[in-house]
Amino acid sequence: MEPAIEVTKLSFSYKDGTRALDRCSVTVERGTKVAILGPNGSGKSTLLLHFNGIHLVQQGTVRVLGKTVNQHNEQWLRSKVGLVFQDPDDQIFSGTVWEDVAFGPVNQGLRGEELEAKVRQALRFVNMEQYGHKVPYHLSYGQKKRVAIAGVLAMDPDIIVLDEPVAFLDPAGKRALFELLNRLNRQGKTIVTATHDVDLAARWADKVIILCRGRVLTQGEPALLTDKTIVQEAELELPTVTEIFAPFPDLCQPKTPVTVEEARSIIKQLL
Amino acid sequence: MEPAIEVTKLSFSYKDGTRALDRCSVTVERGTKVAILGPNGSGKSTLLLHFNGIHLVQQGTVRVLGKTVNQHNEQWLRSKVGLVFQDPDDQIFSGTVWEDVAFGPVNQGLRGEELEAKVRQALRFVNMEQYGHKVPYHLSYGQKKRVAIAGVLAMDPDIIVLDEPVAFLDPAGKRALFELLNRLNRQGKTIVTATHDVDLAARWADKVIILCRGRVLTQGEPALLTDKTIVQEAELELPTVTEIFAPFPDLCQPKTPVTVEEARSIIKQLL
Amino acid sequence: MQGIEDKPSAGIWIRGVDARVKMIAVVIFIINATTLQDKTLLLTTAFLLLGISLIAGISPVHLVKRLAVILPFGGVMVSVIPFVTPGEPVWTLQLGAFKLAVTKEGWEAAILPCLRMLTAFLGMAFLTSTTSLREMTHALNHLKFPKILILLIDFTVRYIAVVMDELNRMQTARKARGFKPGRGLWDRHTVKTIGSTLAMLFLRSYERAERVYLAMLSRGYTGRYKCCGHCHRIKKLDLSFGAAMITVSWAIKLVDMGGIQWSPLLK
Amino acid sequence: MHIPDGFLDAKTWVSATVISTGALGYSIAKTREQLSDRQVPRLGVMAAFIFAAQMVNFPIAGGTSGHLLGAALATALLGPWSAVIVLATVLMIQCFVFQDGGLTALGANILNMGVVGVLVSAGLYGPLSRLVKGKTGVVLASFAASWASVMAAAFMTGAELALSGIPFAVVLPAMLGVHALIGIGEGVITAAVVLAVLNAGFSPNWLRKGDVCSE
Repeated sequence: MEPAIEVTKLSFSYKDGTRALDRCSVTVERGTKVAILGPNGSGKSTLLLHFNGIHLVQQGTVRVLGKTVNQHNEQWLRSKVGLVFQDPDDQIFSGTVWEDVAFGPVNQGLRGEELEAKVRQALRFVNMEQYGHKVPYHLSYGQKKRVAIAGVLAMDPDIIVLDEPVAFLDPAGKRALFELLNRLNRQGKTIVTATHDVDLAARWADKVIILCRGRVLTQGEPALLTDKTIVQEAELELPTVTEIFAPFPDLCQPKTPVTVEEARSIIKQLL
Repeated sequence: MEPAIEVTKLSFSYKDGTRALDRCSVTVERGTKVAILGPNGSGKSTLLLHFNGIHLVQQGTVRVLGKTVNQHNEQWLRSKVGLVFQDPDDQIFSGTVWEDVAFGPVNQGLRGEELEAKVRQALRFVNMEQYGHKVPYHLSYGQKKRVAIAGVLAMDPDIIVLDEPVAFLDPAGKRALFELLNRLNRQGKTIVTATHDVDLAARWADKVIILCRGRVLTQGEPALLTDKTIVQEAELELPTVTEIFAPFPDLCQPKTPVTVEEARSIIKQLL
Repeated sequence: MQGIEDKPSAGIWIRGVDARVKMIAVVIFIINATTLQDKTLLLTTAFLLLGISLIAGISPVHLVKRLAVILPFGGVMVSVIPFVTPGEPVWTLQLGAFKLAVTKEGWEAAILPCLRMLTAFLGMAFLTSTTSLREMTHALNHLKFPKILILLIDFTVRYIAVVMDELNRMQTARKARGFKPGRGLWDRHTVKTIGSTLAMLFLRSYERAERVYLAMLSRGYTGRYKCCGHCHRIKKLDLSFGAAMITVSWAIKLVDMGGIQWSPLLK
Repeated sequence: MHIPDGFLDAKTWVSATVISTGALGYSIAKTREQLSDRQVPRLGVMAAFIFAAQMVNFPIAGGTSGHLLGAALATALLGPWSAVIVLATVLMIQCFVFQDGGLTALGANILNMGVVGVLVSAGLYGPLSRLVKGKTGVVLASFAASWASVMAAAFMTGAELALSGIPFAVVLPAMLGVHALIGIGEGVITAAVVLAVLNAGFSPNWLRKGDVCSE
């Protein structure tokens, strides 16, 4: 089976000449949870906008579910890859929650009963079913975020891409969001998030892709985040767990811990 | 010496009737680093806006540096308490970085040499000296954040209050920010930040104040964050370090670890 | 700015009436009322509308607040026209060397537009206090009002809330750094501060517009909006309400147009 | 300057409505050419901005304060065709939500503040900012455009009232006099905003003159 997303030597420059991506090659396997890491300005958002065909490929190729992305399969692509923007106020533009969630499916040509069902299902999935008639302005930030995700889910995409999803969420909001993303993942959806939260990536992702100044520095297991050279070059930081164990190289054999569970099991062995 | 900020039984309702604060009493000692924690909507921002006289006291009292806050000492108050907003775009509006940093001092009546000196000093402090002539709108997020802080520093406040300072910063930006805040603290400034990042509070603060639905749930040592009941009631989460050691109550004697250093010293003893 | 999108609080029973019917009825009422010549009939219409509004549960305080918006214009007109219209003076005001006289013709000329203004105001107050803007734009859509304008109104209302929040936060941040507006336009610091604030707000809005557009594209937007709103059937109650309003309106209008000829018929 | 219902007679408001409907239709066609599928999101958010800008209070003199009309500001930043639509949208919302401006007078209000205000602004802003180079030109052009747009709107209001048989001719000079002062406020603030926008590196592409801010 082809990977969900396969990017080969993708380069991209903005109109003002800024080179945002420089021969990036990344692969996202189907059904996985992938975190794209990198400091602000490393090209994360630009890369995400390629997955959905918002940025057209200038150089290199982007393949989604086995098809090479071009101008002619734009609409197909947008139904396969759902993009959740950073600021939900950019994404929720309709007057009511229901109408906003319906926007995508309506563009796909859904009407009547079928549309109703899709919207209801998406809202139920994000636990916002009773908010359909609400005006977006009155929702909390976390609720808006979930409505934005519902708007994408209603289009029934295979791949869901989120740009910096947790930046302004409080712990409860974060938990709800990740619970939601994991549920989606268990249903077979591929989830890609761009973030600069290493702890989150270490704890949650199956794979990390580290970007730095428009280039792919490295990609692979979350254990990559324990490599001090990589982390420093990408201007990131070590995950908290790794930081704790850094002065004890012996404990980091055979594997440096990155998650809370790994840390616990090392401590258990020590007792 | 009087505390930097002393709030007694402060209640506040918005015009639409929402009660944002309900008999809050908190104390911030001079020269300390204090983190105000709580989920979104717990009243953190409303409380901060009282420190600077933006919200006028409806019920209860707010004392800053020993003086009771009222309408007549507004301007004095604003020169003593500097407020850094969450989104630097809300705060920075001038045509150049220099002008923006000069805005506060100009409002205080400073002109000429004295003004120049203040602005230069503030910009140097945040490492943005060579950006004076730049258009702030085009700076990176981290740089904007620093300009916003410089704009407050130029007014030479004793107390610096920051609302959710790290929400959107990447690791390098966070490091730079905290290095900056610690430097200010060493110079004797009192630093108050509102946040929902427990790890940050555990690592950085001398004191934490936990708000929940407009009330002060508790305040004191960062060790309070290891109390599961409190953390749950405030819809927060345990600091990562505490979470790791949660299944090992024996290791948490005499003190549950909250910081990376504390965790390391426990592990050292185990070896 | 949250008031814009909120459901109106007033009009418990009347809110159920179809917005299309309400709109058409009120528009006819206003057009007819603003062309009435007879002051008694105008007053009758005004009281009728006031009555319906009060029955609908609109609070008098709310009406007075609304009235404050149009009073400046109306007030100036009423206080100017009677004095400047040439004619037979009925009342004079001596201000030092100046003598101001209210003329009979002027008074006549002022009172009619003002009564019309008041009547139309009550009609609009009835409509806007019992119908949310969303219901109105929805109704306009079904009434074949140009779609692009409806979309623009919906979009604008949605983002007025967002942009006003940004503006308010910016103004708070300015205040927090000790800004106090000066006394007048000659205060350079004040003008510069207001100018820069609005400039920044413009740039933020402009960029937001671009991001909103990208977010729409990513959900399959092709530049065309497809209708997804469902059309409620107009019920008998709606129709009878509309018919009653329109009949009353035309009845008053006809009496006004041919009042004199009607009176013998009634005998 | 929002005319309420009741002051305009039928022939006046119907004609005003017809004219502004035509102008609005033409503007919509024009902006669709320029913005294509960006039209609705761009104009919608921009209308929200103009609405917010009109809410900002600025001191004029002696404790009085003013608000922007926004016609010249919208024109300078967005170009005339977008400006007509944006202002019409704002006026419609003001009419239907705040009852600011009458229903029958809506067409006239759009004509005065939207269409005529914008066309006068555009007629002055473009040529003036090309004639006088650099930032001085921009300040001069936006001040003149704003002042003239306020005067034009006031004149149109007066003319419509006079056409409706309201004996208004006598007060027209006084009304224009007052608005000549109000126009100064509009001009000063608009110039400050436009200058700051250009200083931030944004050049309104309806004029294609990026050279203004290249100093």
